[in-house]
Amino acid sequence: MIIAERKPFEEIKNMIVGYKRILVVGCRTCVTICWAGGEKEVGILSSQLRLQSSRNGDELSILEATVERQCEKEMVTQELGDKVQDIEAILSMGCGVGVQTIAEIYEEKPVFPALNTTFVGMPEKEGLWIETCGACGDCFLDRTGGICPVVRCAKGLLNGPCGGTRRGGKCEIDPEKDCAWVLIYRRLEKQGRLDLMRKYYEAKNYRKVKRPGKIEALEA
Amino acid sequence: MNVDNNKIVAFCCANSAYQAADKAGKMRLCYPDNVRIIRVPCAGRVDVVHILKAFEKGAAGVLVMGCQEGACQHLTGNTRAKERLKYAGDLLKEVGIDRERVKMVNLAPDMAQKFICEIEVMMEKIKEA
Amino acid sequence: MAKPFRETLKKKDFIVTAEAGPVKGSNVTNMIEHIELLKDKVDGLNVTDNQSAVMRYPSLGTCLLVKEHGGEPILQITCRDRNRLAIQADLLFAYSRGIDNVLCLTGDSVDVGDHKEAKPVFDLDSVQLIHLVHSLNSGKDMVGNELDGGVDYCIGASATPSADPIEPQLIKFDKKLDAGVDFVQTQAVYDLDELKRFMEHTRRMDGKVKILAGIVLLVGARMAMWMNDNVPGIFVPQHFIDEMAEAPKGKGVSRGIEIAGRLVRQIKKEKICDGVHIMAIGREERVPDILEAAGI
Amino acid sequence: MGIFLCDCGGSLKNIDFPKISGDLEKLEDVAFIDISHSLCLEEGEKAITSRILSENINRVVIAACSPELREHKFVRLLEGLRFNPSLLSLANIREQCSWTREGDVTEKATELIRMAMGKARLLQPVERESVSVNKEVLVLGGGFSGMKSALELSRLGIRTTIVEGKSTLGGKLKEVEGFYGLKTSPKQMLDSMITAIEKDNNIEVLTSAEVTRVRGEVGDFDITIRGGRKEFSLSFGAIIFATGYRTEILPQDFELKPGGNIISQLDLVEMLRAPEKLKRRPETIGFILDVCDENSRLPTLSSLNNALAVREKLGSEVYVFCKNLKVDSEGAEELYREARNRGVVFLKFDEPPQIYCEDGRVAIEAKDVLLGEEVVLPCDLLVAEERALPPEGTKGLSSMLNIGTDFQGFYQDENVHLYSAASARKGMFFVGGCRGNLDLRRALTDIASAVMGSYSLLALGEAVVEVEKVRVDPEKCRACLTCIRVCPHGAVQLVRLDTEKEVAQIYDLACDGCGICSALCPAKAIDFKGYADEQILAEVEAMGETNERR
Repeated sequence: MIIAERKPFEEIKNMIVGYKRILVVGCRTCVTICWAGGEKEVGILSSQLRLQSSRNGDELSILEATVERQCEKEMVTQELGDKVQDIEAILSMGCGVGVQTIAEIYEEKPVFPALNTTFVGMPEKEGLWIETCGACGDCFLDRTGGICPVVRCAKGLLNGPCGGTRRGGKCEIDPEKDCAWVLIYRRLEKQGRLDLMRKYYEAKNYRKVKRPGKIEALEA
Repeated sequence: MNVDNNKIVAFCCANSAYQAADKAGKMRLCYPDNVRIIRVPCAGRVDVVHILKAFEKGAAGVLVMGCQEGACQHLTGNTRAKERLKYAGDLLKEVGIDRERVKMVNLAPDMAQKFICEIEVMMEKIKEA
Repeated sequence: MAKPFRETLKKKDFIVTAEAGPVKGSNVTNMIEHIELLKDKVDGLNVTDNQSAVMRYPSLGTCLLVKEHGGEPILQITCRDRNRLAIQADLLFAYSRGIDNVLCLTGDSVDVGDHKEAKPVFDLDSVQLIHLVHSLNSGKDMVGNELDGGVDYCIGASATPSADPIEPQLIKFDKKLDAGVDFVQTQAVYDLDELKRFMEHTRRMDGKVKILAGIVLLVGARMAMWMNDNVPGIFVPQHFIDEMAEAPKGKGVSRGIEIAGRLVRQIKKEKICDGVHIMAIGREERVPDILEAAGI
Repeated sequence: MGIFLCDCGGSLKNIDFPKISGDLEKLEDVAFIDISHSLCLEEGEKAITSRILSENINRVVIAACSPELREHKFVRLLEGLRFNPSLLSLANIREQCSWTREGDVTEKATELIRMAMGKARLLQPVERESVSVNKEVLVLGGGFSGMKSALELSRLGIRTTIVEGKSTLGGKLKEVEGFYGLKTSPKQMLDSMITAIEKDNNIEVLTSAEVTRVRGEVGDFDITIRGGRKEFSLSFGAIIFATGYRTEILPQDFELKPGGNIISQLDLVEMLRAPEKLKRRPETIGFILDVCDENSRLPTLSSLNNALAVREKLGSEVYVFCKNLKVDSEGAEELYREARNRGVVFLKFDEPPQIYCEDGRVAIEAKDVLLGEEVVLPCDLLVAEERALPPEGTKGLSSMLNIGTDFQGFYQDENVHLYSAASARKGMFFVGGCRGNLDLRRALTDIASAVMGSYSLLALGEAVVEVEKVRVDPEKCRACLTCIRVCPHGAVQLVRLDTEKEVAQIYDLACDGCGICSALCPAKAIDFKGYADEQILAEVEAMGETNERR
């Protein structure tokens, strides 16, 4: 699922300078699950904004709302419909897709992102998410025992580890992170399929998906 | 702050801190009037939103008082509260409020003196600002 | 004029190459001094390509200088900074100016360099780069179009004998050997047992590939420890760090030279490798002292 | 809303009650304000009863002494009057207001009552219901603790099933030679227990079987058991873990490899069972204690037992090397004195002794603290100290149940609050060896509390539970699994609703009402009646109001 992280408050504050009535919009799907933009975080950010405004005296009225899924036009209009009239700016706590959906629907109102959408990933444990898929459009997982080198190897190599792996099979750029290719080696060795790693792989076709991507279902 | 006064909100865990507060009363240990004690089942129940809301409503300091490390009836209640207060501190710092204004306190049910002195420490903090 | 590296590889039984680090700027004067100093003492002079992802004078430019001054340059190409179009174009240009040795590297990631926000390319990796050079050598570009005027490169690759775990590195090294390389210059080596175990692995090539052991000059105990944490692929064992620490103030470099000399002499005496590749990062002027300490 | 103020027999001088009732009466949702002298006594209760029966109010606010003292009394009173006690809100105007300082505290008292009223307005009713529970108990492990628990439970009429990994019951009982200080010998005890179990139709025994999966919650654990080839699942109300411990001589504790003339307590017991079979009677036997584990009582007890048995059956010299004997359990002191009378020599050391082979015999060299000089003692046999470890499979089982283990890996490192045998997960009890209590007498205390615990939980076949006190709203729940992972009591499961949607669901009987899940839920989907976000914020809000007015 999509993982995002809230922007530092300083950045958000500077975005909404000059606007008096702001609607903070959360989203109930991916960003809720990764604790970034759910109803709770909407409450926290709104509380911070109110505290900030009351501390330096400028009155700022904050409205809170949370959409089921910010990337669906119908859901956005259903949830925000009447709340938007006398709003000067919208602060979206959805992922990048949510921000742009809202911006498209309410073109006359400025829409600001409160989150940085970081990667597509999975929870390693509660409260910790790691990037595991880069949505490169040409999946390579069948040849690496289910560990993606394009994203989990810092250099995205298709042929084996680089020369810089640290002791203990850690990645060159971060001693905390495992080198993807060492993980791949260990898993393939366990499965007795090391021939997959020994095979030479051609240079990757980076244009398999013409960017920006578009997918049209056959029946559409 | 709508009216800047020095209200201190103390979220007290029913298993330990609340009883410590009662004991302080029984021992007639005096402490200032501006402390408001809110009873919660466990320190782990206090959420960051509650803390921010308390500041929004004019509190000058927030204390979350739970059981001592390792003696929590619900095992992880007080440790989670401690982590959460670090997060709350960061949020407050972002808004310009001194992060010392929110603090985790570990009490056993009979630690009346510590309850009082933690309040006094917070009062000093508030007076400084 | 130095002999072409390809011949030296065949004829000489102990090959010595050194590394010239380009300047961070356009003032090439002391680079030229290093070239003059080393060109006759070594069989080939590597020129690093934005080493450790630190932006410097280009490797191609320095190779031209080496050529002009009668040295035998070894061009180093990393996959970090150029995509497949730029690499092929550079290789054509380099060959046309008489540079016919190339060391194919993956390249350090931008995170360890001085432009940490840059967008790393890594369109290819080192094995794919070797295949690319082969296709150019056969007169075709990477996608098969005929070239008007081909190239004939002597291809080099690198390896890390002291990596832990070593097996994944050996698999990658096999891929490089299968792709076809003429010489190998390894990462810094300090533990000769690890080097011996690594050399076991290359016996199957029975001498068709010349392996040069990488020697990095130690300058000080702190620098050695710093390298362990920050420079990818370098692992200075503790006993060498202690040895460096014992060196009296100011004598660090000469102790480093003495260690390097000892390593080279031992490699040569025990015929562990076919030669050495001396990397005196930032201290190219001391390379002759190392050679002398090693009795070459 | 009905408000009752109590001035504690007129003792709360620094609160002006009439002023408070004057201020609050004006609020339109206040039905009445009664001031009474002693709400906790007969007179006060009559006042509350008459008021509630006559007025039709849907909330009650009582401002009196600390809820810790009187809450349960008021709750029972309201229950008696068919008034849902979850709609009661208390303000502590005595310990936390009137007694906190001399001067007038009326304003603080008013604000505390306002906060209680703010919360009262948002209270939701919580129904109490009884939920049926399965009265059967699963006993894991057929050693002394397991058998004893099953027997005790069946005496109270509870059916139990014992699941034992090995092919026969008995566990450590089979390995102990004699209980000095106890009349019966372990053999007789084992046989009497096994016959009792066989006769008792309340107890079912499954040997060479193991538990492969535990699901469900207290009152209805769904346990999958694999016996022989077949695998079947049964439902139980509670589980008692009596998986015992295993002993192991750890080579690193002694430089020498065990074997040859270094034996374990178990080998010694086997030898003592058949002394005639010995090729050569060992002249001197040495015991080593307190080298690897200083605080366990087991080595002292088993060494004393076996030393006496050796003196009696073999008559060979016995030397015991120890740092300090742990004789604090029952009967251990006389055991020690009897051993001395029988000629067992005890040597006290400070640094661990050196042990090395010397022409086929084991030499122990140590500095005896009492004699003050080096002692070198060659013996034929050395009984090495064993380290008690949790049985294999403990790690797997504990992670499956998310139960903590202590640094040695024994269960139940939880804290002092939970009485000895219970655990953070209601309905799971740990007794005897598996929680580090290695000697019989301590195990008996565990068994008693585990038996009582499960009996009180299951005896009636039903349990009263506050229905949906903490509830996950299926609409809002995103099944992000946070609550399932953080719940210290394992009371939250992922369930598939009839709408095929998977959501978290809180199992009321297992929930201990701490609220950690509702604080962490990113979707704000968990409503905790009595301490819901709105209610806590209402109290904060009420505190804020007085700021504006001032």
